[in-house]
Formats: sequence, structure tokens, C-alpha cells
Amino acid sequence: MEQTDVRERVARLLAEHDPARTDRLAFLRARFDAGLAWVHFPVGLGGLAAPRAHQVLVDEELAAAGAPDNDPRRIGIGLGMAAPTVLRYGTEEQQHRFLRPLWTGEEVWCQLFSEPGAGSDLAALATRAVRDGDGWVVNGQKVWTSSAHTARWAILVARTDPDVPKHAGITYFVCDMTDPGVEVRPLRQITGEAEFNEVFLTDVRIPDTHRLGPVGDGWRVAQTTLNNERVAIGGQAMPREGGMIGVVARTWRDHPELRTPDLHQRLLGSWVDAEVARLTGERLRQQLASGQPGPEGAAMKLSFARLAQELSGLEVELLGEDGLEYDDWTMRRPEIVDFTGRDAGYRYLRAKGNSIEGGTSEILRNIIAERVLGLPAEPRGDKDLPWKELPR
Amino acid sequence: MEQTDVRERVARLLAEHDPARTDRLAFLRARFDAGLAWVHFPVGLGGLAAPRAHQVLVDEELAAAGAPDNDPRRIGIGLGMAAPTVLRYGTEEQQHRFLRPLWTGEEVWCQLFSEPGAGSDLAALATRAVRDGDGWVVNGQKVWTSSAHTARWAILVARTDPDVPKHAGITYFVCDMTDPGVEVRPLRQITGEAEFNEVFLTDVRIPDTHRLGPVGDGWRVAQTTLNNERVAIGGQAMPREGGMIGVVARTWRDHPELRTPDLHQRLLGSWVDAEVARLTGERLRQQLASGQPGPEGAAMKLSFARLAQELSGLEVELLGEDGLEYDDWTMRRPEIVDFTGRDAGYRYLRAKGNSIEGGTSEILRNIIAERVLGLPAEPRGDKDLPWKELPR
Amino acid sequence: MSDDATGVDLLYSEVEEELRASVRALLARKASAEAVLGRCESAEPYDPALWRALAADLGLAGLAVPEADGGAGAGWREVAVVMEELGRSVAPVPYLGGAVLGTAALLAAGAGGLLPDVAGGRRVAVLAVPLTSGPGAALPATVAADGAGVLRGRVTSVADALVADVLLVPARDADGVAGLYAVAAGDVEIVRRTSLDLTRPVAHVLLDGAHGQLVAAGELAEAAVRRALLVGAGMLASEQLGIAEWCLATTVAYVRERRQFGRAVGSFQALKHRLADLWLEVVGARAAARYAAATLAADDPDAEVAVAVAQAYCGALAVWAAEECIQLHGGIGMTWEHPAHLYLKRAKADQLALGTPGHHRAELGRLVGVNP
Amino acid sequence: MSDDATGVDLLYSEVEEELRASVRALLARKASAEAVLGRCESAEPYDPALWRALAADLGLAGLAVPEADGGAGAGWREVAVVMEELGRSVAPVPYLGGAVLGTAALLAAGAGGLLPDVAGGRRVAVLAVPLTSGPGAALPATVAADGAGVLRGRVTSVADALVADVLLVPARDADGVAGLYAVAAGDVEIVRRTSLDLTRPVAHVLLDGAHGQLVAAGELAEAAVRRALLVGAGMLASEQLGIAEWCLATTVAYVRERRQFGRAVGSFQALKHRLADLWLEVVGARAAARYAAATLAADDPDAEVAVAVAQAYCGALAVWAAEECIQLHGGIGMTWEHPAHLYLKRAKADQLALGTPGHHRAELGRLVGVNP
Repeated sequence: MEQTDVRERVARLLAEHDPARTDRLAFLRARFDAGLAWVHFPVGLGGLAAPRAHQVLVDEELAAAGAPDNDPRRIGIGLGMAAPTVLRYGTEEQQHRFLRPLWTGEEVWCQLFSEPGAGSDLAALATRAVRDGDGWVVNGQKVWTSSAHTARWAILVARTDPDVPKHAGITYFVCDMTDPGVEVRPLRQITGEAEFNEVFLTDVRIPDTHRLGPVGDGWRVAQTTLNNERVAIGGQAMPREGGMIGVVARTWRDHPELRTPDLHQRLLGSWVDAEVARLTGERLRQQLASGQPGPEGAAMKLSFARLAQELSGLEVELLGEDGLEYDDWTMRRPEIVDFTGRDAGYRYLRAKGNSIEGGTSEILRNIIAERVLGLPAEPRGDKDLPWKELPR
Repeated sequence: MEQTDVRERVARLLAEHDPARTDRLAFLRARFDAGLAWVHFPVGLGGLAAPRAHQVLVDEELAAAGAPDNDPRRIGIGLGMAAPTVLRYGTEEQQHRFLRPLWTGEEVWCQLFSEPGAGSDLAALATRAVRDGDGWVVNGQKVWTSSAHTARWAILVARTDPDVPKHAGITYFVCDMTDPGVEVRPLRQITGEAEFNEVFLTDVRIPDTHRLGPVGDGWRVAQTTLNNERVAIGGQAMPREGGMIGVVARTWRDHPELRTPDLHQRLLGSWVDAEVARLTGERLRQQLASGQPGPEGAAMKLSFARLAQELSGLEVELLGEDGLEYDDWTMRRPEIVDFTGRDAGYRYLRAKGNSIEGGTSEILRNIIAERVLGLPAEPRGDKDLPWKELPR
Repeated sequence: MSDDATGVDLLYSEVEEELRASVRALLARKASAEAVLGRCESAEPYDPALWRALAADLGLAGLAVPEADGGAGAGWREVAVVMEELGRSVAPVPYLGGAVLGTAALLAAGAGGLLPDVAGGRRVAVLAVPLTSGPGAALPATVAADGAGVLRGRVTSVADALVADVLLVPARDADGVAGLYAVAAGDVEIVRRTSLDLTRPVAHVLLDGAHGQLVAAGELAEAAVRRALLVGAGMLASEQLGIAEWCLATTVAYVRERRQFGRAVGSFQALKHRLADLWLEVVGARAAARYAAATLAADDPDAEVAVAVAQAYCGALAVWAAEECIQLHGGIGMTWEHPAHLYLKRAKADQLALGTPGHHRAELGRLVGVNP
Repeated sequence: MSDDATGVDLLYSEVEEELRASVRALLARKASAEAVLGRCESAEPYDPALWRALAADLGLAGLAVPEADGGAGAGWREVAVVMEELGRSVAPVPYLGGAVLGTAALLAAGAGGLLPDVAGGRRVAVLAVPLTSGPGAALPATVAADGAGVLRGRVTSVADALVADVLLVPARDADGVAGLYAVAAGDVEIVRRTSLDLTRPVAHVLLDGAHGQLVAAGELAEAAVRRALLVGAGMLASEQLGIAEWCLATTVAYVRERRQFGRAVGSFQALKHRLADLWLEVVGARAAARYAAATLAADDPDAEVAVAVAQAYCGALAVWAAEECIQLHGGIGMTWEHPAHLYLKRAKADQLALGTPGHHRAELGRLVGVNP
């Protein structure tokens, strides 16, 4: 599939569905059906089996033509995590059922992975799924679930066999969030918002046709989900002074009265770090585009968290009296994280989560040390014992 | 024993042995015999069984009277490590044989502990001592031995039983460095000097009367030695801007042309750290004096190493062109470490050893985490296996 | 100048340890994490019953006030111990603004009139300066006084103003002469700000013709404010020490219990080393805060250096400790229901309070001749 | 201005990877750690045979020189790859002083006369500036030229001067007009200094009436030196990257093998996390150094920012990597016989070379408008 073919298809889509006169959802469905949703996906599933690099072209031309997008920040979990997993492990029927409304945003997805007792050690999860006829009955508690209150579907990992070692007894499901056994409770954070939820699962019924991958193979399936989560966080291009550094640099330039030699040195140091992180991201993007994927994705997430925390802390200090204030403690349930639409105090507090969510910085360092540098794993006593015999 | 009694004894010593007219060694022997060497040692072994705090008084009065001292920096290992161990574990005969010439400096001591394969994990040591009649025959290699070429005696740990777990099969000896089986080779360091040595032991004979503590109990005996090493490093009082910070601050004040805002901020940061380390040391000293010993000794050694490295690195940077130079690469075998008598480059290089020698900073952090904070030990597979079955 | 710290007692005396025990016991009963969290979501962010118990019953409001003025006749060393404990519990009481800043200003101004009420905990007299004012800053000139003591102007970001009975307002008259005025809280407008620190919100104080009683004039007024800020910064170091101690202890307790990968997470070496490093700095902070308190208590000329060192060190440490506390608690530390965030917010606000660490390093450079 | 780096190729081309392979193979044969260590204890600290092989046989001296001037017609991207490999081996050759600084000055001066010999590796022309000179610094005025090109003065701490055939000396005439003069090494006194960096010792150059041939005059001379320092600083970032890569790889290999407490020490999590952090910074340094090289190669106006960023980052990184290398090798890393110290010494000297990280951060602040 050449660039020119893709360009032609975009032109045809626009000709047949003039964005100015087409209903948003109708346009998005048409775009999906034209294979222009995600061009690297297979034909029939919103793609053209084309190189991923061509997507930029599609997005640019459609944006230029005033076409609506699918509001990707709102449906990030579906796009970034559920979709690649359904594509890789789903049956044909599952793929056709789930991917189109996922991509158009008609159906929001959330992720039921972490549990109070299984965070970094996800494989220790205790939510049980018990076979019952042609389906499963699920009981347990999940946590850190964003979008749970707006989601139609969830990707879920549950324990189907407690008698085998913990990585072996897990199965991966698609869970219907409208099931009466699903209870969603907002989980308020240190920012005052409730961006996440706790989800209590009580006798939730899942048909076996909503299982993704073989029974007992959920750990392997989940790796696809998690790897895509990390790539999604680190893979975006950025202009110089994009992100948090830009916010702080602007405050610095606009407020000479706030400057001190101490803050100047620290800001310069962070400016360098931010620019290097940006160049690292750009280099990673070039590597991916030229087909040499590197392990730098984990590096990006670590750098991003460190920088966001350093800079937001610096910003509060820089602001002096204004740094003592906070914009709003009202409990809300936002659909997206808005770093720049809020004040410095919010950024400072919210950034603390960057080194925890989606794999803590500690876990990422372990991954780099073991998978990239080839350092030996630590001695572990929990890998071979049956799950039910593990100390808790 | 009251202060006044001690004062009287000092007066008597000075009256009977006028420092101006007494041979240095004769004076030191007389001082020892008067119990004024280390007043907290038992009577007959250079002490008066007096509170340790009285020693300051003795040292000050004797110094004021122009009395010679025993050049403690030259015989630090004997004073700081061998003596407390001989005092605690030695027989009466051993104590009387070793302590007096140790203290007067007639006999220099060194320490044969570390081995190429047993550094942080000292208990893994492989030097073998095999029983032979009324003595032992020792074979092995030791390393990081300062003063080995000037020493008369060494404190030595060797493996006497390879069939038991590693901590259990070690015995502690006093080794005669003049034995023909002892070969000392200088070990050149990154500074150009050879402050340390490698020591090769080939069929060295040690009489059983030179064993310290029971056979197989060497690990426990060695703890006394090592704890005293750490206290010795961290226990000294210091005036403000004492040590490395003073060197750098003086250069800063004397050379306005070298100043930059970057270096200024870093110097201020280090100044604060140095002053806090000094106050921490002072607080530790007060705790010891008031009989509330704290675990802060390990903290002192860690802080000292970090500060020395930070400041010496800063100093080289501050010096600009002069920082590119080095005073002297000649291979020498110094008897003491002289941080201030050499140039910045030497300080920079030598300070790298501060976080390695006498317990690496990593080991000290483990100790703090486990013994002070009560964090659990890491899982270990080497504690209960017979030494000879350990993987190497 | 006792700059080798010899002779300055850096330990806690038995009396101080007893004081600590009684404060801690009271706070454990009346200022549990749940109680503090509940209160900062309520309309009344300060706890008046707790304040009465601390200030009046335990007599902590007047610790540094001479007995002749109705106080306990102790000093800033003892106040520092109270600040440590208050830091440990982030209790919502006006101790910093009142018993430290306000009282220090009154003591330095030699103005005995208010002291008995203040020392007895019957009235809270808060120093009306922006919380960000560092020692060594010039007297703020945002309030103007006329000859009759009528005051107009505003003071922004005042800590503990919300529950003040009296505000001690620095002002200047038409000739630029400084004065420190006592103003009844009822005569001014106090505007609560939505604050980062939930347990010590700041407020703006608006004066629109309020009558002030002159407490000190001219250089004495300036000196009183300077001294109050120096004492406040020194005492704040002990609060920061207390925050860091709570964060370290709470984190250590958590990682000893929390299991992942079949082990207590506190057995993982990377965490152990980080906590050891944190402990190391807490040990240093204790020595630095003690030295600052001791030199302030003794009016030692080294107090300015001691305070600058303590603030430069403890201000950053408290933030670091609170950040590590959140991180090592993982997700649970990010929740509103866990108290860690109260400490993070207090620590971050404290970093700005009474001079940032950078401000104090710059002061220090000037004091010890390490100049740019 | 390509300040979003789009369109700037940050990868290594296939040609560049082939170049790297051939340089690395040569260095593996002729500049082993033992060989390098042996040489720096000898009377002849540079390796002339290695230089011939690199400069003449592989043609690396003229990589950035156009083919018309006898060079390879490649550019600074390729030179950067060579610098990485030289950093990895701390090979004792005059590449920085000659093929980078000297050649960049000649190219910028448009002075073709010397270039064919220099590019062919037949003569080494070293830029005579103190190694600590940062880009943006004013042309040094320590050498005076008379109307006939007779030079008097001294240039201190010149890298690679010991094996220079020609020195390119910046000087000023009686009217203060700048000139860049080529001076035969035999006509000056070169005083070797005992240097911290054993593998790139500095020397003072004393000119007492030496005759210089004017290579560039006035603004052209100043611009040539400025450009050379900018190029030099940019290329040095790649050398620093190479140093850091060697230190990381060597340390990782060591901790995988070294056993203590019955485990490879590299299985201890605190060490794993430190090495992961170091790897993270090496990844960043690679991007930064590549961007600097690419913008220098393309004469991109963003080159000044790119070089400042790369130097500020890589200068500190190389030192950190070398320090971690020593620490994590334990005692063995402190010994003369282990090569780690050669890297520490080079890294520390490199941190001072062509502007410290602090110098480059200050430059950067000026360039991007983050001013004090």
C-alpha cells in the first residue's frame, strides 16, 4: 500500500462524506469502513494493512478538511490497550463486534487489572472467575479504573485456576460494565478529583465468547495490553518547550520579579533535561518509523515522570505566594487528565501519579535492568508455588 | 575514678618523666604504665578503667606540657581495630604481650580481612587455616591491606572449617608479618600511590596461642573489629568549615575570577550539607558522652563519603585550567592518607575510595535499612549452605 | 560566636522528652489522621477544642513567654519540640502564626500588654505578614497608618489569620516610619484563600480604616518583625523535621507489611537504600533543627547562620520525605483517604514559608562570606 | 530554525555504522586497555602508529574535509561517530586537538593551504587555545603579533600540542586586530604539564619570537575560532557519550559476573536501579549528541542550542558514569591496573573542556531567553 493509494482513499472518503454536511458519528463510521481509522490494522477492521507511518498523512489531511476526530484522549484505553489486544488475541467475531464502536467512541472501554493486593505484582490478582455452563461467574475487587463510570466494556484479568502458579492460572475477558453485578465507586485522589474508580464485581456473568485467548493464558495476553500502554504514554512527538517546561518557562519570562539565582540554575537544568527527553522521543519515533524499535519507550515514561515532578515542584516554588494557593478542591470525575488547564498546585499533585500509574518507576527500572541490560532477576520464591499457597 | 585523680596522675607522670628530657619511647612506655594511654582500658593494660570522656583531659594536658604522642594516624589500625578486639577477646597473656608495643607504636599492626573474592561479603573468605600440631598453617591471598609493609602483626580471619556454613567456619588470628611465608606486594591505586597492598600467605605458621577467641567464632570476633573501624571513621569533632569544605571555600574566597552562578549554587548546597554533617557529628558525640549511643555512626561515614566526593569534584571544576593538572603520579607507598597536603586532582581521585573502603556505601545502606529501620533482609541462599558448596 | 557548636546542647533534655510525650498523647487522642482529614473538608478548618487543650490546658501557647508575663518561662528549644509533634500530626491549630510568629514579635517588641492573654491561650495574636516572608526581608509596606493609628491596606497570604483574635500588623506612617499595630480581628476583613495546604490555609487581611494599637514603633518594630521571622523560620525547621519523621516512619511501616512478588516490598534493596538515604537526612535535619532552636533559645549570635542552615536543609527534606512517602505507598498514597497527601501539601507549603531553601542558602552565603 | 528536530536525522546511517565498525576493530587491535595504560606511563604518551592507522590509513583525519581539499568529504556526523569510538577506548591520539579543533578552524577560515596535509594525516595542526575555552568566549589575547607575523606570548593548557606539527595560534596585533597564525611546532616551546587526564595531556605553548603565517585575519579569524570551539564542544559530546557507554557496558558485564552473598551482585535491586538510571541518561545523551552533530553537519542555525544542550548533558553524564563504574567495581575499580580510572580522568577533564556544563547552561539560557 503506497502513500498515493492512501491519499486517494482519503480523497474518496471526503468526496463521499463531506464533513461539513455529515453527522459526526456517521463520518467516523464511514472512515472506519474505508480503512482509514488505523491504516496498519487489517482490511475490514478499520485498516488497510498499510505501514503505520502512513497514519500521520491520513490524520493531517482529514484534519485539514475539517473532519471530526474520534476524541482519542477520551477513549485512550480502548484505542491504546483494548484494541491491540482484541486484534492480536480476539476471534474474528470478537474483532468485528468490538473494534468499530471502540474506534468511533460509541463504546468506551476501561481496564480491570489492578487490585488492592495486586499492583506492581499484577500476577498475584485474586479476582476469581469460575466456570459455569457456557460462561463464567466473576467475583472480586478492582481498583485504579479510569473511565469505569462511562465505560461500556472492560478488559479484565481474573484467576481461573488457583491451584497452579500465579502466572499460569489467569484468564483474560471482556466484561460488560452494564452487568448488574458491576458496582463502580469513585476513588478520590490527592488532587481532589476522582479520576479513578474502585470496581466491585459480584457474581458478574461473562459468556465464554467474551474470553480473549485461551483459558489460563491471560498473563501472556495481558502483556500485549501493558506493552501498548507504555508505548502509548511515551510515543508522542513534541515541539521544543512543549509540555510542562513550556508552562514554567513562560511564567519565568513573564515574571522577572519571581526570579532567583537558585531557581534560575534549576530551571536551566530542567530545560536541558526536557530538551533531551524531547530529542530522545524524536529519536525513538525515527527508530520506529525506520523499523528499528528500541527499548527506549520505558525510558520515555521514566523521564516524563521525573521531569513532570521536578518541573511542577519548581513551578510551585517559583510562584511564591500564588504557590500557596490551589484552584479547586471540589470532588469531580473528569474524563481526561488536564495538566495545562489547571493551576500549578494541581500539576504538582497530579504529577506524583506519573511515576505510579501504568507501571511504577521502580518496576520500569527493573524491566530496563533485566530486559535491556541483561542483569539477573532477583531470587524469587513466588513464581513456582501454586497461587493459593502464596503468603499474603 | 574522678577527673581530679586523673589530673593528679598526669601531673605525677610529667614530674617523673620530664618530656623535655625523656626519650620519646621511654615517655610513651611510662605513660602506658601510668594508665594514661587509654584511660577507659583496664588497669595494667594502659588504662585506669575510667570513663572514656576523661581521655580528652589527659591528651590536652600532656600536649600542653609538650609531651610526645604516639602518632595515632600512623598506627590507626592497631589503635582503632586490633586493640579493642584484643581487649575483648584476647587472653590475659595476649593482652599483656600485644597492647603496650601496639600503643607506643613500637609494633605496627595491619588487617588481613578482605580477599579478591570476599569484599563486601567478607564471610565468603577462602584463606585456609589448617590445624597442625600446636599451631596452624595458613594459605591464601588478602588484599586492601594498608601498612602491610611496615607492620609487625596482622589481625587475620581465615577459614578453619569449610564444611559448615560460611559464617560458622571462620577463626580469628594474630599473624606474624615477619613469617617467611608472608609476601607483601604494593597495590597501586588510581591516585598513583600504593596506599594498600596485596598479601600472599604461603604456609604461614601461626601458633595456637595467637588465636583470638574460640575456633569457628571468628565472624563474631571480627564484628568487634569492624564496628570499631566505622566508629573511628565517623567519631571525630570538627570545627565549622573543617575538612574538604574549608579547602573549597578558601579557594572560592581567594579567587573571585573563578566564580560562576552554577558553582555558587552548588557550593552553597555543599556548604549546608557539610555544616549539617558537622552538627550531626557533634550531636553524635554528645549522645556518646551522655551514654546514649545512636546508630548515627553509619550515617556519618556515608555523609562523609558523599560530601568528600561532591566537594572534590566541585573543586576540580572550580579550578578551571588548574583542574586539568595533577601534582604527581609517582608511585609511592605513603603511611597515611593526606587529603589536604595534595592537590585537588588527588583529593578528587582519592575520595572515590571513601565510599568503598571500610564498608561500601551500599553495605552501610543495607545495615541502616535492616538494623536501624527494621526492614526485612533480602532472601539469601548462601547463609545455610556449607561454605564449600557455595557457588563462586 | 559558638560556631563550632561546642557547648551548645543538641540533645533533647528529659523535660523536653516529657513535653513531647504529653503533646504526642494529646494529638493521638484529638488529632488522628481521620479527624484532621475530616476537619479540612469542613467549613471550620481549625480545631478550636484541640487548640484549647494544647494552648491553655497544656500551656503550650506561652511556652516561650516568661512567667512574669503569664507564660511557662521555657523557651524556643521547648517550642521546637512542640513544632516537631505538630509537624508529625499536621494538626490544624494556629501555633505557627500565633504561639511562634505572633508571640516572638510581642516578646521582641517588649510589649507585655497582650502577652498574658496570648500565653494563656485565651487570645490568638497572629503576625500579619505573608507566609512567604523570609528572615532578612524588608518590613512590608503594604499597610499605611495615619497619626491616629488608623490602618489601610492589605496583607496577603497570612497563615492562621482565619482564627486570629488579634492581628499584629506591620505598617508605615506617612513619614515611612515603621510601626507594629495590634488590630482586633473583628475590625478587618479576612478572606480565606483556597490553599494548597489543607491544614494551614492562608487568608488575605484587608484593612479599611481599622484602628490599630501601636505595639512598637520605628526600629523596634522592624527588629520585632525581623526577630519573629527568624524565630519562625527556625521553629519551622522543627515542624519540617516532624513531617519528615512521620513520612519516614509511616513508609517504613507500610513497606514492612505490604507484600508483592511474595515478599515484603521493604525487602527490595532499591527501596531499602532509598529509605536509608532518607533516614540519613532525617538524622541530619534533627541536628540542624536542634542547633537552630538552641541558638535561638540562647540568643546566640550564630542563630542567623543556624536558622539559614536548618531551613535550607529541612525545607527540602520534608518535601522529599513526603514525596517518597507517596511514591512508596504506590496507588494508595495517591488517594484522598490516606493521610499522606496532607503531609505533602503541608511540606510543600512549608518549603515556601518563611523563605525557600534557595532564599536561605543565599542568606547563608552572605552570612559566611561565600558570595557570588 | 529546525528547533522541533523534525527532519533532522538522529539515527546512525548504514555508512556511519560501517565507519564505526572499522574504527572499533582497529582500536580493539591497537588500543587495548593494557596498551593504553602502558603508553601513559611511558615517555611518549601518544601512539604514533595508531595515529597513522587512524588518520592516514582509515582516512579519519580528513573526514570533515571536502574531497577537493584532500579529505573524505563526509562531515561532522561521521566525525562524531569516530569521537564516540575514541571515547570508548580513550585512545591516545590527537584527534580532538587536530582533526576536530584544528581542522574546523582551518575550514572556517577558508584556508586551504594546510588542509591536504592535515586531511591526509601527514601533519597535525592543533588549535592553540586553552582546552577550557568554551564556545562564545572571546578570542584569547595572550599572544601578540607584530606586523611581520612574529609572535610573542603563551597559550596555556593546549590539548594535543605535544604531538602537533603545526599550531594554529590566535593572536592580536598592536591595533587589537585578531589573526589566526600557523606556526611550526619546532619554532615554539611546548611544555608538557602533569595532567589529570593521562590519555590526553595538556601542554603550555610558549612563543618567543616564533614566525607565524597568517591564516585568517580580523573577523574571519575570530569567527574561525568561534566555529572551531562550537564544533569541538559538539564533537566532545559524542566522545563523552562513548565514555559513558564504555563505563555502563563494563560495569554491567562486571556485576553480572561478580558474586557476593551467593548471588551475582548485579541481581541486587539497588544496583539494578542505578544502572537503569544510568542507561536512561545514556539514551538521552545519544539523542542529544546526535542532534548536535547533525545540526553542526548541516550548518543549522539551531547548532548553538544543540551544542549547549549536548554539552550540558553529556559532560556531567560521562563523569557520573565513570564514577559509578569505579564504585560498582568496588576495590578493583580503585586500582591502577583496571582501566576504569583512565575513563574517570578523561571524563573529568572533558567536563572542564570546551566549557563546563554550567558554562553551557548559562549559554543556553541566553540563547533561549531563560535569563537570570
